[in-house]
Amino acid sequence: MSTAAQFDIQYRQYLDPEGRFLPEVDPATLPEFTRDPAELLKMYRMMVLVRAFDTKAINLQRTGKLGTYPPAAGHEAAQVGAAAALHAEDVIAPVYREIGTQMWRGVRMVEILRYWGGDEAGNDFVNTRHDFPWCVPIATQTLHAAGAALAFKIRNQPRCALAYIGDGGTSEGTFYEAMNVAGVLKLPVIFYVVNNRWAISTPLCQQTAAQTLAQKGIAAGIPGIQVDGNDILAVRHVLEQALARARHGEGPTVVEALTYRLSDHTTADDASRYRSASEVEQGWAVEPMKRMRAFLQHLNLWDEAQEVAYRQECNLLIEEGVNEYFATTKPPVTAMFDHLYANPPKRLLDQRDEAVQLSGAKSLHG
Amino acid sequence: MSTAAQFDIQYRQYLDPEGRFLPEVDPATLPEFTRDPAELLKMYRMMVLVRAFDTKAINLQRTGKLGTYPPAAGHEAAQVGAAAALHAEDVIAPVYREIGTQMWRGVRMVEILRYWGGDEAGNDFVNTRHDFPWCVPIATQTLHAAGAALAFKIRNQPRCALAYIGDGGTSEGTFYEAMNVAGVLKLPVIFYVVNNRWAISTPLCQQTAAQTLAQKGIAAGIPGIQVDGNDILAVRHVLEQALARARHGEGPTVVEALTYRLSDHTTADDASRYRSASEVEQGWAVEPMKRMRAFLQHLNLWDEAQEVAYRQECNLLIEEGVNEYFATTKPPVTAMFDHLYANPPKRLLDQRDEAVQLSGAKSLHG
Amino acid sequence: MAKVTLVEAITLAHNWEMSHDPDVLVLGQDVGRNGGVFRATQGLQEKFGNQRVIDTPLAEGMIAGLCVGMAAQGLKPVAEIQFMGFIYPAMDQIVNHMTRLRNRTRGRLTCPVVIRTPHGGGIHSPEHHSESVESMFCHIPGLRVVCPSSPARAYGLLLAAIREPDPVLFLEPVRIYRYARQEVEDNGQALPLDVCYVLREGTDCTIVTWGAMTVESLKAAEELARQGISAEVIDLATISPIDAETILDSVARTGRLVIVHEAARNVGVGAEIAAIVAEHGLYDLEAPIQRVTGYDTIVPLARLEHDYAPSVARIVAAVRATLS
Amino acid sequence: MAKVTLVEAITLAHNWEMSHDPDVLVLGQDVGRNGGVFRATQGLQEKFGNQRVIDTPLAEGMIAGLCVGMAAQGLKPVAEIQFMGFIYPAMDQIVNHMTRLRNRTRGRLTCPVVIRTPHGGGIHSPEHHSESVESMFCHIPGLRVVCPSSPARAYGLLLAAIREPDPVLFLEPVRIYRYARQEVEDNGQALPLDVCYVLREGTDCTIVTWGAMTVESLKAAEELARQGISAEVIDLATISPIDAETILDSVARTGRLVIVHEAARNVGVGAEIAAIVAEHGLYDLEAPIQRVTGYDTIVPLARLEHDYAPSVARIVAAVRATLS
Ligand SMILES: Cc1ncc(C[n+]2csc(CCOP(=O)(O)OP(=O)(O)O)c2C)c(N)n1
Ligand SMILES: Cc1ncc(C[n+]2csc(CCOP(=O)(O)OP(=O)(O)O)c2C)c(N)n1
Ligand SMILES: [Mg+2]
Ligand SMILES: [Mg+2]
Repeated sequence: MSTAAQFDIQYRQYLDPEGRFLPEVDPATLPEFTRDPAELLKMYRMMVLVRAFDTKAINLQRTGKLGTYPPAAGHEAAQVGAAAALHAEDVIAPVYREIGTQMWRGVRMVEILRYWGGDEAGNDFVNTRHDFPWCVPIATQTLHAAGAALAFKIRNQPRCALAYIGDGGTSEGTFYEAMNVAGVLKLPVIFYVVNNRWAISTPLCQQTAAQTLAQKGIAAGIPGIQVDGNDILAVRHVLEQALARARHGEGPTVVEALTYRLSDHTTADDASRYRSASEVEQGWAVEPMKRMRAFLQHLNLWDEAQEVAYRQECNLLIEEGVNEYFATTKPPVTAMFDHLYANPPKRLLDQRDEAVQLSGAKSLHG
Repeated sequence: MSTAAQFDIQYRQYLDPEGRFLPEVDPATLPEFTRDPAELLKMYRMMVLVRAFDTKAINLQRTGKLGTYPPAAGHEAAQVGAAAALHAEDVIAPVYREIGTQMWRGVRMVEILRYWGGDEAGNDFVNTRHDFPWCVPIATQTLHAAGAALAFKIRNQPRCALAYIGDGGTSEGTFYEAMNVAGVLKLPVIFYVVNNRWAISTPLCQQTAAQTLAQKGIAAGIPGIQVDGNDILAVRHVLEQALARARHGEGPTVVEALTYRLSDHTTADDASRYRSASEVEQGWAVEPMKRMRAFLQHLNLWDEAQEVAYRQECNLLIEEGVNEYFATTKPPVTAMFDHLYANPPKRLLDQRDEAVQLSGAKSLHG
Repeated sequence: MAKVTLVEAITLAHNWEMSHDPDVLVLGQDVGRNGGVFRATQGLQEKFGNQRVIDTPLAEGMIAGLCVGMAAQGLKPVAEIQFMGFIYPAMDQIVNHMTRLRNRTRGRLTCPVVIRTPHGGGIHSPEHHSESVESMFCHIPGLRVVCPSSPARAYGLLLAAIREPDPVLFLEPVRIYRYARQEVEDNGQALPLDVCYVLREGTDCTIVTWGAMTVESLKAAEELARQGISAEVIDLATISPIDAETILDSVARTGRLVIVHEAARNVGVGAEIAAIVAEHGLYDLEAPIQRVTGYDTIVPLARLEHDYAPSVARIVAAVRATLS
Repeated sequence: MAKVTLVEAITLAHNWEMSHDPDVLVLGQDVGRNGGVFRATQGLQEKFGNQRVIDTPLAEGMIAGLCVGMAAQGLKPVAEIQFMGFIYPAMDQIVNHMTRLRNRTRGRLTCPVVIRTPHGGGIHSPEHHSESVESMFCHIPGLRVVCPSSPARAYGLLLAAIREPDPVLFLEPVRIYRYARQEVEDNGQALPLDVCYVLREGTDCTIVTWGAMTVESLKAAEELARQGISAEVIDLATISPIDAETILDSVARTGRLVIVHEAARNVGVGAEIAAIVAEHGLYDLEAPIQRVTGYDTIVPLARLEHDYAPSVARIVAAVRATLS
């Protein structure tokens, strides 16, 4: 009996839930951004905007003005921290819950609302032209990120791809295939596992017997690391390190961020059917906004008055976005035909004509 | 930074290529079967029969009497060792190369030849009614083994399932999905990775960045172990231990057997296109038959005369099997209709009539 | 006798069969505590325990593959795939194993599996939640594809599907999951598979349809009746294998055929029905066949989905066209 | 100008396009050093290096998903799936992403991908190596499905497929990979997609077919000619979208239609062709349409495979039946 291989998974956390450095952390050894007030405030302010927008989106759904919507509450540090670690020329392959990353990168509120309001045009991001659109079939996006990373590698571009995936998503074989090929080809891609402990009603313990999700990378021979996903400093730093490795040709990393889904899975879900109020309460006790705000207040970078003023600002921005959304009209019936092919077949054009005619004669519809 | 999890992969080997115990092995601590002449001889004799039959099958293909056939040479210890570890009431989910396990369990030569000769009837095993048939779509069989294991668990039967998979097969997401669900549900299933270092022309280093294939289990939170697949004692012992764990409700194990594919991938392949003669030579230097024979000879359980006599015996058995195969006639055209449904639809019966009519009027065929 | 919705009828059928056949079990994502995303398996885990109602990890191919393995051991798994747009990871197991195990082993091992999945759109769901790709599955030899159009048929056909010794893909039209209540006697009576159900008799034109489109088709038939046109409405019910006889008989009487389905037209199941009639009922046809279907586009998101699916007006127009 | 086989023409087309467009690259299992299981990519890795001819790990879904990601970045991947029976793990990526990325992003990201895979049987292959399930793919909006029937068309259509800004499933009929040599000028000239090719003109009956079945159909046409019957043979070539006009024109002249394909009949592409004619060419039909196809069974292993596929005799009989 000899040992053929050994592995371990490290866990990174800097701040405690009250926004103080953990005893074992020496702040001086942390990266520059943790001491840069502008960066710190930028991250926090985005978290606040995201939470406020998220709340608004839920309300829009409740009042019949938006379709099913997947709330992001609780994920702000995981999402904004990742965004802050990425370069503009990198690309992300999101799932459906990543508005925090998207908004930082330039996705507009009207785009988010249009998509969840039932219009594909929402995916035609004006500012982040290379980012992948929302992805509903679980785990499939991990391969798109790997493919984009392969393109970067082939073209010798110093860019990285980052794929989001949920704890539930890690059970799909696709995720593993993506990690495996990324490992073999040493692709500049990060598999960013946002472990919020639930996949709809399925708790982590029914999802996998693995103690951590970071260790899933071991199967592919790639490094994995776990981070407190409610600690935006740790999230950003861990991802910056992984991205630096990737950018320098050292290949992919699996980063697991531990967080909690504070809301229902989507507005169509009722999480109280399957999880206890006390568990949710515990989730609120460690949620990321409070922690970052406390951290900033300890540094005297933020106070209640600023908070109130900034929230006001957010509301105005959101109102603007919502109004823009309300002003978008129903797409024309031709929209479902016109983006399917560069060279549409004749038969499709015939069907398009038929649909146009019918939509002109709307009153006849049953 | 703290450590969230730690893992290691152990490697097991008892015999060196010359059939002597490795210095660090204390034979007294090995299981009973390693000291049981009857068992040892049974295993070796099956290995010899398998190699002889394999050679014959290749010849049959070369002379146009068999279809494409995937040779097993080099895998005898891995296959027969596994078979010897299993109980009769366990089930196996083979790939396409596992004749060593199958023959031990009672699959008849005529069945093997019928299948590779182009007749599904070969899968209607007379003796191993519960074993899964040959499986061509790579990795899919791992889920069948997991499903059977779930049935055993639900019904409280003390049975296990063993799924074969190749090194190439470990790249399909299905394999990982099977390990993952087996881990969560603690299923009595073994994932038996036969790492023969090639998947057609793809060497292991292009298949995965993982140092071992046993570590793939870590992704699913299940134990993995590596064994010298050319050492039948180690193979059998490692599998017996894994099966015992499974049978006692302790869940699945990944067992990786390190071996080498001595022949072409199939009779349709030409391995000299992609691997060097010297590598193949190295493979022959550590192949499993020689090692077991030397071991038996050191124990004075076997000698040249016995070898010669036994090979003679094998040839007779094989001739019998081949003759039985030659005696099977082409299946009737109805065979493709009659096993598709318990309750065949009318339209299929109409097509069946048509096919029968046409096959009666064969001379008209173009 | 209770008045139940289609989705409640599904639950009743599960409950009946699990109570009477210990080999039947349920598995899928969120089917246990949560009772399924549409509550089709509500209460079953509580009653039958988590060995018979299994919440699985998130992997459709895994669910299908486990079913194959369990069925080979004689269990009768009923699996839920949350939406038809998520069934593709299970294709390999369905095509290459579930439907082939009997044939491959000459009957030694069999696969009595039911895969249930929602079918079609019309309820403002997100992307990929409105698919109706039955035609892909109908092309698979060895598979039955069934789609009920009322609570009673949901109950009777699901029982039949579970009792069938071979795999069945059972499609549940989401748009009518809760559309109407109907008296359903919970007596374990199955309805026959492999036959059409004539929902309304008529003499001028045959409308063949299934699932949620039966509702639109019946409405169209009423509208047509007001216009003096008598349309026969046939619910295909078992989409594969097709009960060609009932359709051919009807067309022989009416001389006209309109096929209505939600799926895209190209190589949809409507094509097969048209082909059968063009082969075996050509001389009965007094007018070209018409297909009223989803367009050959991707099902649009909510804001355009009603422009995509067949409407009463399109069906009425098509029937009138066959008569002009 | 060299005389080449169909599979050699495939290699030539790859070589031409890779030489002229740096964005084109090849990936798949064993496509590099081994040159592919049928040698279709032979010599390409040697010439273009392993960044442009990539031997991937063994996972079809992964190959398809990588293609989506690369194509979104403007590369033009040409991927090989070793046999059509192994394409199912890639279905999810093909249906839910490859064919939808353009539509989903309103044209912001596109997917110029070619997936090549062998098609059909007839060469005594093992299980799952003889599939022809094109109909499943033809039902997918946004996908082109193309199948050449000669070396020249293989060369020209593959070039067209690679240059097409949208995904193409390119089916290569294994049975005629090396059936005949033909002069093919290696000049980079593509042939048009979305149109049929009339292989033989005739006046009594139209035969529509594609892939390896063109060979049987042409032989049948010759046999029929000996019997005094003039059959027109149309090679569909682009199986989706179908060039309906050419078929309808032909049927308008001949009044009779026989469709020949290797795949199972039920909801095969033959059904769509029949449906199109029953909708738009009904009054031209002088006899019922006939489909000569594989049976609705699983493709049998070698010993029965020739009883499964359409034969010259079956085609001749079907044409004669339309004339009687
Ligand atoms: C392939 C597939 N199967 C099922 C679903 C339905 N579904 C949507 S979200 C979800 C749970 C995902 O959980 P997780 O990956 O943990 O992400 P989270 O929602 O927690 O962010 C499921 C099952 C889907 N979208 N895709
Ligand atoms: C899904 C699938 N893809 C591709 C193939 C073609 N194929 C047959 S065997 C093989 C290589 C398998 O290698 P490995 O798993 O290492 O097993 P080995 O042949 O070495 O025993 C491939 C690619 C297949 N059978 N199934
Ligand atoms: Mg989750
Ligand atoms: Mg191998």
